[in-house]
Amino acid sequence: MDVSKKLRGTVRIQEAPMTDVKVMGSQESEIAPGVWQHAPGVVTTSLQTALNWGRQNSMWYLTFGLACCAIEMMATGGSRYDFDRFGMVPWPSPRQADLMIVSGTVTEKMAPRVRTLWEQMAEPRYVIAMGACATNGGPYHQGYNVVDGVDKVIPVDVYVPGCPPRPEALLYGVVQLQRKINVAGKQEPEKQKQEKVESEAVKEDV
Amino acid sequence: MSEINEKVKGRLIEQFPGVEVSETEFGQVEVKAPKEIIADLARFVREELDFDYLTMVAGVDYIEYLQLVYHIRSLKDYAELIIKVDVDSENAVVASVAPIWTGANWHEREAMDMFGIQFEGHPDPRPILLPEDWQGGHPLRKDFIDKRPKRERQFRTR
Amino acid sequence: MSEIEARRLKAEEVGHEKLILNLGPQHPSTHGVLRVITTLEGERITEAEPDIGFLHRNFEKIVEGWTWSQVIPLTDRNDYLANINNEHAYVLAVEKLAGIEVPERAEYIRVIMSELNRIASHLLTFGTFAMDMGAFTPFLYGFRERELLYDIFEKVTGARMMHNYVRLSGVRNDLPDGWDKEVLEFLDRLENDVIPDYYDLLIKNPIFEARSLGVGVLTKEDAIAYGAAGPILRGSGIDWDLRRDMPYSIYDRFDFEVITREEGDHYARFMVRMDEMIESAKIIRQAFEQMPEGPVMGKVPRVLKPEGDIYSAVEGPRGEIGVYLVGDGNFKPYRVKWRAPSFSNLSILPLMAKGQFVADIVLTIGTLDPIFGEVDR
Amino acid sequence: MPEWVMAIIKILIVLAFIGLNGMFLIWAERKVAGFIQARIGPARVGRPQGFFQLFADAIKMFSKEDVRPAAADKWVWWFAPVVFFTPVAMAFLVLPFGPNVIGLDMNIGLIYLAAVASFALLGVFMAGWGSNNKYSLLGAMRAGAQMISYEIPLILATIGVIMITGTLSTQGIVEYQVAHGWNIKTQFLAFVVFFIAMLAELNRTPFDLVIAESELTSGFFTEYSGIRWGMFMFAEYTNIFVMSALAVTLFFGGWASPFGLVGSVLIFLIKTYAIVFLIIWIRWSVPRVRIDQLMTLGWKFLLPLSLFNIVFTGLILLI
Repeated sequence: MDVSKKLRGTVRIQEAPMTDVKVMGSQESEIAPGVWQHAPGVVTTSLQTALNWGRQNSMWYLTFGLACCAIEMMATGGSRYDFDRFGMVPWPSPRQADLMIVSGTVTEKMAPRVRTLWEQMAEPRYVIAMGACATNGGPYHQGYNVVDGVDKVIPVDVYVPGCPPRPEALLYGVVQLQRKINVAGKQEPEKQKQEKVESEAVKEDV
Repeated sequence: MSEINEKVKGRLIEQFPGVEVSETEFGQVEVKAPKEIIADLARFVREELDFDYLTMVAGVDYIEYLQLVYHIRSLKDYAELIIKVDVDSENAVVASVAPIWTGANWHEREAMDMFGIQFEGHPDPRPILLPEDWQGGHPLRKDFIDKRPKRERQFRTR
Repeated sequence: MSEIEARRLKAEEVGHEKLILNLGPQHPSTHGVLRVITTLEGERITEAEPDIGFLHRNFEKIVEGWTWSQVIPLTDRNDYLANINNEHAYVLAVEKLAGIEVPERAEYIRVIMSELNRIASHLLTFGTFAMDMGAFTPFLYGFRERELLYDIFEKVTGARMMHNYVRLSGVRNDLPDGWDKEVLEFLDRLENDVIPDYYDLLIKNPIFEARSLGVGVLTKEDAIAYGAAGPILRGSGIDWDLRRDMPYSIYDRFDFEVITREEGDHYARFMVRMDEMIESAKIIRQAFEQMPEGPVMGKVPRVLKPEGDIYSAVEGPRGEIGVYLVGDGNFKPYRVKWRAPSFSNLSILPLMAKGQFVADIVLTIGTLDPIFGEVDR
Repeated sequence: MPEWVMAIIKILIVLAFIGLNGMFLIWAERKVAGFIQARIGPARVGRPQGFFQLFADAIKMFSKEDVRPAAADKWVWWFAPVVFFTPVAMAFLVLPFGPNVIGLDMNIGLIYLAAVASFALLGVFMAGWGSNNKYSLLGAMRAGAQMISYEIPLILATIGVIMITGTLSTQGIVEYQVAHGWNIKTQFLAFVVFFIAMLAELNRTPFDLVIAESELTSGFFTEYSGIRWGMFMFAEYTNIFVMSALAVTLFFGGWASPFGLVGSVLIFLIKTYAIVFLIIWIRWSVPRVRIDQLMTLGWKFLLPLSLFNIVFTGLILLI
């Protein structure tokens, strides 16, 4: 077989104009509301603290396994690591889930579905990109059918590296997300307002 | 085991004088057949030689031509048979073996997706692995180019 | 009529015979990303059409650009519950093609690891099948044992799941001291405590028997015609196991039984898996007894440029994992075709689902046990 | 104090009790599940044993966005949780918590309970149809079939008790048991039928086909989020409490204590939560039955059994 002049197997990516992901379903809803909008002062800060405390300690995650990482996610929910200690329960319906753990490779065929699921979730919703594939495509990023990172489809809060991440790593990611939730909505109103404007501008860009 | 291989080889040469029959170093009978007789050949090995278990249908792109590789087992005789069929790259049409081995159905659909080989007489010729809005082309061919647009990162502030 | 109006369910549609129900791709019971388009008549399924490809991540294309040994870690991720078996399948094919010798000790280590991985995989199948049936607790008990196995694997390979342990011409490193004792302890625990526990927890339950006995029957003829593999084939009464019938590696040195059951229903397939764990334990014990001392890595040519093509298969937990390799005398494989057992097994679903209840198709998917890493590759 | 003020206070007490009980049961379920499954369960918030988990869950649930599917039938969808919730709250009217602690001691208490309890089905059906979701619809259909078939043995099982005690008033039944010993001694068969039918009525494993997680995602409330879904959740758990309380009232002597102590609310609650624990225990131990097996069990076993119990009780009373 003479193949020296043949094209080898790597996939070459052709540059093309920017387009968005195809979106099935409803519009993107509002940014997670802070209570400060309605009343200023010490009451609302305490209220926000209470809200954040509730949210961070009761993150029910969607039973949504994509690939290999799903097995580690199940292991984290299992007896030894036990997600339930953090108040996290696997929940089948996206409407009632708070956290989406994208555990595995997102392909072109799956991407619109992931987007739809994310849109079906009620605010406040959080996303953890679990593993190398969900972060940036991982070992499959050369593939012609693999989305290089779930953050091309939905916004991600916490990235957990690893292929697949150990349960300890996933738990650490969850703790990081809890810290993130804990400070949400507690900034000075002006600053937050500014940020919101910025984020809307970003949204329009996207 | 080799007696069975000898027997299979004998029967095949007797029945199909044109085909190339050999035995690989791993103890499998290998048949190189022209694509016109694949349906007859398949029926013959299925019914007369008891090769009842189709494990896979693989396509290979050799640039000048495509090749289909069928690997079939005989669960009764513990024998293995490999059938190789060359298909034209541009006009890739070959008879389906799905009516003979039902399990070939999905394997042939996959080859259809990946190499663009059309199977005549296939009961359900639809794409199987590729997405509905597939960009076009047959990914496992060597000249495939990925034409997907680049995507931007999505983010939101909290 | 607006778009929303059009999406609304119609009384005519619901009241009449047919309702089209989508199971998946996100659904608690589809074991990953399977979508099944079912047509219902009341609670009965008249037609089920699996839609796959949601995890099609181009394994076969990507590896064409990688060297022969770079492919090994990626094979782990095909069937991500049977990692060592996958590595073994690929490495065996390359070794045969390139004519590489493997030291005897390495062969034994491979067999031990493969069989441990088979146990791990069947433990998960036990758990997910119970979960499909609505019992959540056995699932966690399955994971309890899997964690012990993870520890055992981790001591040898350094990884919980993706081992990258089997290498061309051997395995990466020798077994650590005292590891065999740990494995034997685990096997004793498995046989004496765990499996009887599982019987008490789930299998003896009358509801379990009512749900699985005589449901989802697959006949012998259909099993062969569809190319079903592994426990599905053996659960339908076909006495076929590559380890015994076409021995590869050193499997001809062990004495074990091939578990078969004649009924071909959910219960038979489930029990084949349960009994196979005990047979695997038998093989591991014998392997430890026979294992010689010596090196675990042989010599690999510095320039590995095999030529020709080969089909080689091993018996994984889900059945025959076949690898078809084409080498063109280059550093990289020219073509790697992965014959995944789950792919063939899943193609039986439309046949089996016809006429079942909605609740039973979930169990059917559970006993077919497809892993989408290898269905879609 | 005028009567209406008392009434409002009573209503508030009941609502507060429903809320606390619902949250407590969600926590208890997770804790018991953890115990059965060799886990710890909630442990991070509040010590000991993550007891504040119930408040975290409630806060999250109340502060979540309320999504209405675009294609849903607006008003049907809107009212379903209310229709599901109200009868459960209404049932508290006749539950005898203690010697004098009862909302209203009606002389048709049991008929009232049966009438009110069957109303919940309407809420389920509204949720199933209004969501415009096929999973929800299938769940609601199953709920219809299941609840109607199991309501009959459930009520027939209580008839034995009524025949013995000769009263329909819940307080009267308890007072009879204070005098003559618990009904479980004479009505064991009725209790078995009642308990199985109760599990089916509550949609608990092994009869949780309505919300069968592995088949229908979350059944009829798949599309609800936030506080609406919270109402379903609270109603479900309160329903468990109500049914257990009813079982205690009918068969285990209500607030009467076994060791000659003074009967009180505390004893009633202990007994009730013991039955609740039994229900949770069963939930985490057994698989789910199929719809046809469910119907077979209901119509071919429980119904004849309950009828037999009535005949048997009648014979005993005659002799």
